[in-house]
Amino acid sequence: MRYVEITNSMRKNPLSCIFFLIGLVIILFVVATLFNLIFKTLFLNMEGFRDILNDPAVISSIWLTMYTSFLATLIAMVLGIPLAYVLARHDFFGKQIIESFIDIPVIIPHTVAGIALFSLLMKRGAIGGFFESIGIVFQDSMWGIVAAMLFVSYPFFVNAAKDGFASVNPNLEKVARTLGASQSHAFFHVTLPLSVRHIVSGAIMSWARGVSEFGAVVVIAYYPMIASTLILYRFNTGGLAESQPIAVLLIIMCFITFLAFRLASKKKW
Amino acid sequence: MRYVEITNSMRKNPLSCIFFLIGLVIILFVVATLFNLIFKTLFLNMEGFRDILNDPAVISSIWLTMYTSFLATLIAMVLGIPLAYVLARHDFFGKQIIESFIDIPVIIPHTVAGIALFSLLMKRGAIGGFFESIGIVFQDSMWGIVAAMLFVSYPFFVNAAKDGFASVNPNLEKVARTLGASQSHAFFHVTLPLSVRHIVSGAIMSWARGVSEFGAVVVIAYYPMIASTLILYRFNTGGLAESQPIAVLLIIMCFITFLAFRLASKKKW
Amino acid sequence: MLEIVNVSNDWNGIFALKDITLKVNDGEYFVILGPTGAGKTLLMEIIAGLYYPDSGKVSISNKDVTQLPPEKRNIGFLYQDYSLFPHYDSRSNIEYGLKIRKVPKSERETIIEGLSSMLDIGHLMDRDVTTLSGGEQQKVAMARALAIRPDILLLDEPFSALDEATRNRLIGDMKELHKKERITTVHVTHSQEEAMILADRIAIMMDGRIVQVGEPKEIFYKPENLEVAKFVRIENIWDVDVIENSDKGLLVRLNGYEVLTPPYSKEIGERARLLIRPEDIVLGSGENTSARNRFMGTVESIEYRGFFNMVRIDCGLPVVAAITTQSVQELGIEAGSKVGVFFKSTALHVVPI
Amino acid sequence: MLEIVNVSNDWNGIFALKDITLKVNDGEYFVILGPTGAGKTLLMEIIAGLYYPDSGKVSISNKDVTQLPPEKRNIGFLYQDYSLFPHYDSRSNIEYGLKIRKVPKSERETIIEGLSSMLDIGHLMDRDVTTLSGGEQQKVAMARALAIRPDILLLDEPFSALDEATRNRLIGDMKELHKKERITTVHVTHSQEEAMILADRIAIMMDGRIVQVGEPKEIFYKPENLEVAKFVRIENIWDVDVIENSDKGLLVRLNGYEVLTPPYSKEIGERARLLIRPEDIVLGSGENTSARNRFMGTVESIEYRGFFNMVRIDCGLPVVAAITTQSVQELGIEAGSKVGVFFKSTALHVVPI
Repeated sequence: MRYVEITNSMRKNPLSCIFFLIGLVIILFVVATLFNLIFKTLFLNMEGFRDILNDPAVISSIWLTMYTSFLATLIAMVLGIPLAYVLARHDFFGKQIIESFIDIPVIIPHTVAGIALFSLLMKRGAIGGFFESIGIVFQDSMWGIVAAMLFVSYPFFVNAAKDGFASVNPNLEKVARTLGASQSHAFFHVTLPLSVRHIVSGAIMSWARGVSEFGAVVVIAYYPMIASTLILYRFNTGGLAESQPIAVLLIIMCFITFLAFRLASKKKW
Repeated sequence: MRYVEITNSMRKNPLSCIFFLIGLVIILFVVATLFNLIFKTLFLNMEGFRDILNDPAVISSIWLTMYTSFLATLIAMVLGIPLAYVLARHDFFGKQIIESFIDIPVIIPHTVAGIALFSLLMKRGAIGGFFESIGIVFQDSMWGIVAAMLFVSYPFFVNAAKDGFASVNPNLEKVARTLGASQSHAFFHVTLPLSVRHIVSGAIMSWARGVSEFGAVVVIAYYPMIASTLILYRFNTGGLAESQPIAVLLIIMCFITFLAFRLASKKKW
Repeated sequence: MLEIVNVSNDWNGIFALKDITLKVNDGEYFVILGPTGAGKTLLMEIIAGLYYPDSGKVSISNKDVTQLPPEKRNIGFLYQDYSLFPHYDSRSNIEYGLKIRKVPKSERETIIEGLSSMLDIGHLMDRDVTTLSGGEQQKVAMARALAIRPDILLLDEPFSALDEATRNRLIGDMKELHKKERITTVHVTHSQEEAMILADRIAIMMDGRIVQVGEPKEIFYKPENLEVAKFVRIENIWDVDVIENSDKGLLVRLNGYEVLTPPYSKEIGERARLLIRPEDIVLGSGENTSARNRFMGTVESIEYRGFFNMVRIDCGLPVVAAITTQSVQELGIEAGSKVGVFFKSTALHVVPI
Repeated sequence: MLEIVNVSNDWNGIFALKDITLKVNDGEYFVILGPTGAGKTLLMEIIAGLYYPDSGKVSISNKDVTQLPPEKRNIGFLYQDYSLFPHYDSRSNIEYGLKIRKVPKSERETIIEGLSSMLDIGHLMDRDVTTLSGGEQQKVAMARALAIRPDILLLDEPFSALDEATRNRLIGDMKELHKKERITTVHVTHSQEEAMILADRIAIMMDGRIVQVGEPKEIFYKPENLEVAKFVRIENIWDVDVIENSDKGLLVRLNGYEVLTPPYSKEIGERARLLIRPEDIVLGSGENTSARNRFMGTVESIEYRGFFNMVRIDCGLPVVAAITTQSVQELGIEAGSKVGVFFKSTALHVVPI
């Protein structure tokens, strides 16, 4: 059970005030890190930033990142919505095991995930060979990026969707059934519309997680270069001066997409 | 509100059965990826795995990874518990902004985070210079690894702790106050003990997240090599044959630590 | 007609139903009364087809529906939380079942018109259901359940989420509605008041079992056993020895007095438990009554309870009487007063010890 | 003595308290009665110091405690959910306040011994509190609140989480306890029954305001206004014209009859609202009574309510009477019967329209 009541204002609670000050340290750490990067770029290196905006390699790598992550999220949704619904509504033997498998990608080191995916999906790999025969290549290709992003990001989507379905009063579905709805009518007309906020926010999280991934992607597909790979490449070849502007641009693009989705999904439930 | 009731068995719910089968695809993807990696290593390349166990560079990089992530988690706990408590119990102006700052590291691409941290903490950076003067160097050092891990992992801890505190009935604290407890007595004797499971599980998640990080760490500290960096280095120099065994060993180590903590924290609440 | 035969359900031991057999007649208002956690909601969901029983049979109008899914049963279900669809307005909530049944728009409108005037909810039709008060939600949910012209109406604690005033008003409305429409209704509740006011017949359910079925007065005056007696608030429960058993009834020894009860089959010398409801105890100042059974006692306390007063009297054994405020004034009693306690033999009830 | 003076709290408009002034005497059992959402819990938390009022003053024993933190007030607080510490057993829960006060172990044991025998919870002492039933939890929580020998005991809906039987038992226990210990108690509830049984005085709270304060009979017979009247279930509410005003009272025209009420200051020709409780209506077959105020009517329905019967009569205007089952039998009435309706002038109450 989650208690949503806010118990008290902080006024006259000395402990809370001290706690707040301690907690501020970590917030300041994040703020300083981001502010320092953005300030240095936009105010001290505006020219470098402008150059980046005109660098086709940068722009295309950012689009590639956002597009592949979008594809990974789409797959996570198609496969994850049914799974999340079953997990939220039913109890069955082995459910806990399935739930652990959902969370595994979160705790596996990213390069390990990359090695594991490469090993499975490379042209001479267990599954990769089969996919190559039907024309889908993962090694150093867009599909490899999508696979790596899907692997690391789907837990975020499934868990959010599961929370969403669990937050819909099951009596609503039951009432719909007594009123004559089949299970799928009740799902598509009652449960799914009422979970839409959780599903959208899970999709956003999943997309953001995909965009942020580097370790898993770089193993399976160094090329085509996603933004993260390009940033590290430019950092290694040109130092901060060349990598910072790309980093800032990527942050800005992420934030805009993020906010746009958030606003578009503002509904009452 | 979260409805924990399980509405129905899957028996006689055809939609749920179809959904379950669709959902299985993603579970199979994860299982196949991991099984393929572990099987190839432990059954087809046992010798390579044995070599790795005797490779001091591998062992020390794994220890370094686990130890730095432990330090990052410790810092996240010290700073995060107070913050989480304040956020769970109080409402104040700017709370939502603080909550967004907590989540930012989750959506920032890892190499971008690395660049931002490097830019702030490098020897000639805004803060790095000050820290160097008191003897703490981040660039290519253990502290840089800790900083990068802290940056990416503290959101997991703070959010779990916040959920934990929010799950403790605030009336318990209030009753303790009327019985004569100061706010800090009530916190340390009532709220904190009752949140211990969430806090431990948040710490485990945070630790696992730190261990899994690669992109942010590699920018600020390529050396000393954490396990992820070493794996990619070996992959680039020796291919799958050299990198797979390290990946498997890291997975095994992570799982053991993970399970040990989980079991140790099994309490009723 | 709804028939439930030997329905059992063992759900890891929780919410278990044990061999439930019940028959609800057409047009009857049937109340299942029992404490929280007795398995009442599960039984309702089995009737509706939302759960399937481990064993046993459910039939509606002599047709076995045990394996029929809920959408094929034509049952109206009202949950305690009303479970209105929060993404629809009141009208769309009520229309939901009709749209699934592909009822044409004009006919839908006629049905909604009728329900809205019957339940007096016309003004709520275009309101967002999340803004409705508890009582308004209940009415809209009721309209939604009635819109499909259900064969059976299942009401799961329909009044327990409401405040007292609204509850009293809606209970009255429900009684009116049933008088007019005569829909076969099964209503589960833990409230005796609801059961007394509404029920044609009552089933007492405890720990997943049906303990007693009967008309309200039967349940309240002649409970099957001590557990039911306590649940229906019979506060006078006295252990007695049987000293004579004749056609006229049992003669029992109670507190030094000999008391005559209606006939029960008991052996002489056996122990038994005598019950009498507080409202069947009459207080008087003297001996001016035909009641054979009488004690003298001292008033311990008089509690004002609104429509009546609860008087506790010490007659050597504790006696509780429910009497009107007028009686209290006429008798001029207060704590410490001496008072005569009378009751009719016919009001006594004997249950096994 | 507890005094609350002009306490207001505006919390973004929700749970707002509006200018609350109350005085609770030492040893008094004071009940704040009102519907859910009236701000009762917030008022209690302000008394306990868990919230600070926006304006106004709280004093205990003539000492201003408005700015004192809760741990310095020595107030026992019982929440509706009992809020036992789930990581402690019953004994440690009860000991919590004593340990903070650094009461030595032997003394702690004496206190717990005393409470455990007073509340009959000795057998629960070493039980994990998460395994206790609702009633058991309530008792342990009560012991925990009493252990610190509070100056004031605050009870927030202490019985509403319990089933009917347990509730009735514990209300009785509470009455006993207060009789013995005489701890100044403030009890908030939405249940009139609790208020009637337990209260020395009652305050009616609605929408964050105190509407009326008085002894139970005052509240139930002489409500301040129509809102309170409805809340205390006065079901007979009739609009009348005043036709005469003398020392003896108001003469009003009601339903074609002239009816005498007790004295109220009203102008001749003014409209007024006449109230009478259902239990003050007497039914008879003829005219054999001294009551000046009488009607003839037809019985519409008789609802059995356990300790009494609710009879609805149509006398041209609707009349509701609460009478005993004996009276029903003696009068031999049923739906459709003609019946005489009588009431005493003194039982009438007039409120503004």
